[in-house]
Amino acid sequence: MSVTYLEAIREAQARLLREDERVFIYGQDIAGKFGGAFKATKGLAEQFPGRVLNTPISEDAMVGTAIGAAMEGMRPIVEMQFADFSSIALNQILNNAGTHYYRTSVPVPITVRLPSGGTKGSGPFHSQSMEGLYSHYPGLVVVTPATVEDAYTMLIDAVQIDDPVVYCEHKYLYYHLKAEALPDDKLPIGKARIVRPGRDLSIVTYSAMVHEALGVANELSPDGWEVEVVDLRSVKPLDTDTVLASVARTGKLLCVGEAFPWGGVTAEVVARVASEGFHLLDAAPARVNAKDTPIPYHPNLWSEHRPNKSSIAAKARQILAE
Amino acid sequence: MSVTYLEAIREAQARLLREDERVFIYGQDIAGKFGGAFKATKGLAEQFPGRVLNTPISEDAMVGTAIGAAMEGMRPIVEMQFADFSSIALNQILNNAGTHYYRTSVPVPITVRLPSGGTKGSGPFHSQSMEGLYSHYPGLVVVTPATVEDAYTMLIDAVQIDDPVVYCEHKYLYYHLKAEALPDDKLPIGKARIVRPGRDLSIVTYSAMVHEALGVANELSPDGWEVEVVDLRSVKPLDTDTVLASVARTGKLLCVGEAFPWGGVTAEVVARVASEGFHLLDAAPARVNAKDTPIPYHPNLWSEHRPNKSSIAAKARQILAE
Amino acid sequence: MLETAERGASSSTKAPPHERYLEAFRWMLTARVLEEKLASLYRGGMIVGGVYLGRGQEAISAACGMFLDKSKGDLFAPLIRDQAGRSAFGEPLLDVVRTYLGSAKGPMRGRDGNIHRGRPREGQLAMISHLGAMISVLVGRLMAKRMRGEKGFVGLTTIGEGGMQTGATHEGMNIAAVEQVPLVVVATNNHYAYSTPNDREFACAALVDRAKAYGYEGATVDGTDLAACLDVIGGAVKRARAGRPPQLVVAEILRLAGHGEHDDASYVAPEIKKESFAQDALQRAEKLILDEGLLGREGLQQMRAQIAAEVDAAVATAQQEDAPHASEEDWSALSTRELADQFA
Amino acid sequence: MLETAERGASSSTKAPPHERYLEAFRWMLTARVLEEKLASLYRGGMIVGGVYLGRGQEAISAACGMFLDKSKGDLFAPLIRDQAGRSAFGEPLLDVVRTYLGSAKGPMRGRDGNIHRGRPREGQLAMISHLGAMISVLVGRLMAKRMRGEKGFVGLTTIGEGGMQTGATHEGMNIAAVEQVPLVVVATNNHYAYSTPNDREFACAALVDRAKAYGYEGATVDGTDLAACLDVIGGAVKRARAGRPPQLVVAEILRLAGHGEHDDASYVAPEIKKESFAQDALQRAEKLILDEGLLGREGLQQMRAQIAAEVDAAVATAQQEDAPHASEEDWSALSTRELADQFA
Ligand SMILES: Cc1ncc(C[n+]2csc(CCOP(=O)(O)OP(=O)(O)O)c2C)c(N)n1
Ligand SMILES: Cc1ncc(C[n+]2csc(CCOP(=O)(O)OP(=O)(O)O)c2C)c(N)n1
Ligand SMILES: [Mg+2]
Ligand SMILES: [Mg+2]
Repeated sequence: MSVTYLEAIREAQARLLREDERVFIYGQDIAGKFGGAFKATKGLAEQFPGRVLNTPISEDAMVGTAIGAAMEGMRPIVEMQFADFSSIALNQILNNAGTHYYRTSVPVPITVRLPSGGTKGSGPFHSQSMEGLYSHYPGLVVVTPATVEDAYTMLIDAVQIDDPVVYCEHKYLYYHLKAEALPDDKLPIGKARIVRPGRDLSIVTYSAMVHEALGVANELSPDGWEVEVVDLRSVKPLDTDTVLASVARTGKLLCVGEAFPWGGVTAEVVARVASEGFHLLDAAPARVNAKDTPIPYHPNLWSEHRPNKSSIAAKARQILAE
Repeated sequence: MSVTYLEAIREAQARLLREDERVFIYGQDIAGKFGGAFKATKGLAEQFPGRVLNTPISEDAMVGTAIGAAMEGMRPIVEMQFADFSSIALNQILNNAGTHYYRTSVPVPITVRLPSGGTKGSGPFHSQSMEGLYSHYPGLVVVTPATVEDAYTMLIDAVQIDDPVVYCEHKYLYYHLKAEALPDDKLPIGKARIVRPGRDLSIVTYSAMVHEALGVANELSPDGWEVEVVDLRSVKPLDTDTVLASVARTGKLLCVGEAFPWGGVTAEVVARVASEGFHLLDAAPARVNAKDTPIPYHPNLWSEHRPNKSSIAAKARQILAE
Repeated sequence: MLETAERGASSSTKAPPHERYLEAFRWMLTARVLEEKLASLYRGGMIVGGVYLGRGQEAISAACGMFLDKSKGDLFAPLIRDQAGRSAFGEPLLDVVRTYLGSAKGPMRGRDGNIHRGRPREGQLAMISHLGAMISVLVGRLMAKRMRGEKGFVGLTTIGEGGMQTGATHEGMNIAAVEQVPLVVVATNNHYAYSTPNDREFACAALVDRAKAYGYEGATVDGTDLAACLDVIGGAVKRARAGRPPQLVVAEILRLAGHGEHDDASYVAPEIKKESFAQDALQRAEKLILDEGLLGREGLQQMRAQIAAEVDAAVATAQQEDAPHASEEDWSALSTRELADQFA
Repeated sequence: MLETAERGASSSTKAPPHERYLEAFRWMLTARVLEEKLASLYRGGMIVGGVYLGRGQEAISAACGMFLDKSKGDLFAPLIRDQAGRSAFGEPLLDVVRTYLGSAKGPMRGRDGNIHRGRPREGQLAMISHLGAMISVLVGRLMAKRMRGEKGFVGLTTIGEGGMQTGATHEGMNIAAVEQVPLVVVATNNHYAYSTPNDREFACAALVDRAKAYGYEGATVDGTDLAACLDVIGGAVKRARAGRPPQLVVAEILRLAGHGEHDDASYVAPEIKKESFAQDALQRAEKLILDEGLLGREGLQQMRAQIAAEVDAAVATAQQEDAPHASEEDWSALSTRELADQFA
């Protein structure tokens, strides 16, 4: 048996629906036999009648409704059809969900699932990585699973957390990533993971870019470079301790993210390491991000717009040469 | 004669309306005798009939309308009543205005004015600094004038630029800041300014925090510290050269911003200096931001939530002591 | 009066039980006296932040709160001109003045101000500023109650004619109809959104036509007429509770104060002040009380004095109380403290 | 037929001039033949990205494009099912296939795909995906034209019944009424938004009731009836051009394809396929052409062959052309190159 990243998301939701009667799922085209644009809820509406509900094309109201239900003790999961459409719900997410506990002491345990990141031919409005927007504002937990196991356990954790969680699932990993089985144990949200130990350079990254980074580490290995790869897993909170411990080992930092280059996760990581781990660094820390244009539709352009093995490897070699 | 920051904004708009028939202003409560929640358009509707127009409470449509008018060759200025309400227009700003030139080669010269930043008693929804959200996405110029002179010249420049500009004006500066007269010459958008030269520490900041930083520089001066203060002026594009040149002189960097602490301008500045100016740094670079909660309403809380002279000075002394 | 969005249908004045007039009047007067106090504290520089009054809107607002019953699980999502309704729904005076005066004991503990106050656990939602955003939140609470098997509850929210033009209002009103939750939306056209008159807000002949457009039952009411407000809003609450579709009531009045106390409202057209919808609902209600013989002038005086004393007592208490101290904050926006990010 | 939002009023079939039938039919057939080609290229793996067809929607869409006149300054903001209208408005076949086949010479130069293509300078807007977002953009263009003193122009945009529920649509439709621009909104209720049937989209009895709610003139039309579409949509364009309020036309059909070509639409209820609105507009139009004697079977065959040849020629051309190359990009999202931020 093997499980894809997408199946892990479906299984996590099935388990949540089975074990926790407070859970329901709310989103566009997720119900019926159809089961969602990406099939992340396939079969669930039939299995759990009345608990997987189609909504109008109303992202603001979808999240608002979930917020209200959460105040009443429910544990709604909102599926955005694409992360990019969450721009319509951003006000509810930042200003309503994100502020409610601080203002009133009443927490808002919603989980908003964002099918994120680029895939071939998806273009500017079906490819975005929005974790940087949501992490900037207070009151939200923002997670970015990179593995089948994390996709599963972190979604279960997300729903169990009493606060709003933005769960960024990467569409490219849906089918590309397989595991033997669903995991029994887990690392909690808030902890980063060393996915590959090394001593020469720390590549700190998250989501689909973890796999590009691993590819680069393998590519550099025959040349004698031992690259450590750190998967942040959650970008807010950011596990600075694990990152610093890695940089303490390697002395060198490359931070890689698929999002746009101004600000975002890579800026936050580099700024923290520079501030809190300045004396650990033997070379200038560096970043690889996407380019500062909308995400192009044509694969020839897209494959250069996003960070890729060759751009990451080039930057890695440059740091290693210092 | 003296001119406030707010008057400079009004005068810039008056001049634009007078000299450029493509300009019109669109926003809530900006017309009639009323002239806007902050009076930034006072008198303009009467002086320029049909060119200062009240809108429904529809931020998405306000910006959408401006985008359309800009495509037709107009130069609309959109006034948000508070920056915080631009969350409703964020989709139009990021996904429509920000992508249009790249997608179609047709530029969208709109200017969106965001009355930004905290003032006493304004609370979580009338105090936000949103430059970090808008800078993260491609396709926008984001400016943050800190002086009366810049408020004037940068607004004129913003409207003349062929691309969308998010103009973040700070509400605290509206009345607090005065200049002798409107300026004759200017620094272009995209260039930072050394507002106070120094040799021991560079405080890089923008908007209202420039004045807090100047206060700290003065406070530290009797102790023999010469603090250089850099006003970024525009946060996108970010004038990395001027920042690096400053750090080259002082060897030390403190970056201060009023926005939330995860990501944003200060992360981008520190990450760039760490990457591109690593060997210029004699000490760990540091940041002072607001706290990671919604902006509290009560002044006792708000004054501690935002960076203030004492928190900036404490951090500055810490770096200087290294 | 119930209507299916026929334009211009006028509101019924069929009298509801007399004893509710007096109760309603009391909430109206409470709001007026309290808000006059707040306005004077504001002028005296005692209040941090803005003060937004419901002057003229008290009949509508009282009716909004009066037919809701916490013991039935009812919910109320008020906005900035709903003091009468808040009080009728059970908000203690102390909650109000503590918030305005910045006492750490207020329901928002100084973290949010004045008009945003609420007690979500007790059924009163805490609004955010972005107009229309609370509608879908209320819908979600109503859905959740139904999912849990609760019955007989209703939710009511208010909106201005300006706020009706936001995308959030549209999505929220529509989703309520799709979910068929027991919701009442009471929209008040007070002819201005801040300084903006109706002609720059919308161009439909009657806002109540939105009812039909969403699949609501719609009704209009003269917001200066207490008896009509009780009748129409009470009727809408009753229908929602009975399982009818969501209800939209559109009330008409003139805003009898500035947008906030910082605003002299000099932009209000003089002619509009002569319209019948520009009457003061409180004065009309006072006349009703006297005409119906429910109280005499002396009784009214006593009621006012009693309310004023309660307000003064609340103010006196709140003024003694400590403001929040930053040193006591742990600055976490998350209830799960261990997930709060750490900044150096 | 013009109506003021009376529910259930049926569309007129008053015949417009006969020569327009043939013209309209040609655009419908062009769209169908072109889209069949695109679908087959998609199945052959020749197209990057999605393919969304307007199958069944051709009569409505052709009518949307046909009454617009670029020489009058008219504007068209189409969505994903508007191939017929795009062609009628003047979009060259090469623009279409170049975009789908990823030629660098397409109007979007590989930067955006397929259905998002447009030529804003020539009056055809380039949609973003977020439904409803283009309405206010069109309003802005119309306002700007009026400000500059232009006259006699009109703007038309389309929306699905699903897209009508977004906040952007609400704000855009309302602001158009406030600004009284010459706008026509043609809404097609094809009974599904992707897989979601009407009952989870809205709960009003008739979407045309939204017309009255915004102050538009409203009309309904049977979207499978070409003559009616020409009459009703043509009438709406005429009224908007003549300075009447914004116009809302609500057409009814069944989507006769998947949401996109990746979708087998197996969720479509079998019963609905028997409804009269589920007829194929193209077949009905063909019958009309034959019945009216505008063309014989042979003429139809010739027309189809000619269109197919044009489509094939365009495909052949586009297939020869280079794809965009990253090395030729200067990666700037700003037209003002010197303001582009520099990243290390
Ligand atoms: C989305 C949004 N934009 C702008 C504002 C600023 N604002 C606060 S109240 C107000 C006017 C509201 O008018 P209306 O809805 O008619 O209510 P009224 O004040 O007349 O009771 C405005 C524009 C806001 N609160 N929310
Ligand atoms: C704001 C937004 N949310 C979600 C989507 C994803 N999406 C694309 S088309 C579609 C269905 C549209 O249905 P409808 O408006 O009825 O048009 P139709 O496809 O039936 O022509 C959805 C949900 C989107 N484009 N925009
Ligand atoms: Mg109003
Ligand atoms: Mg549809």
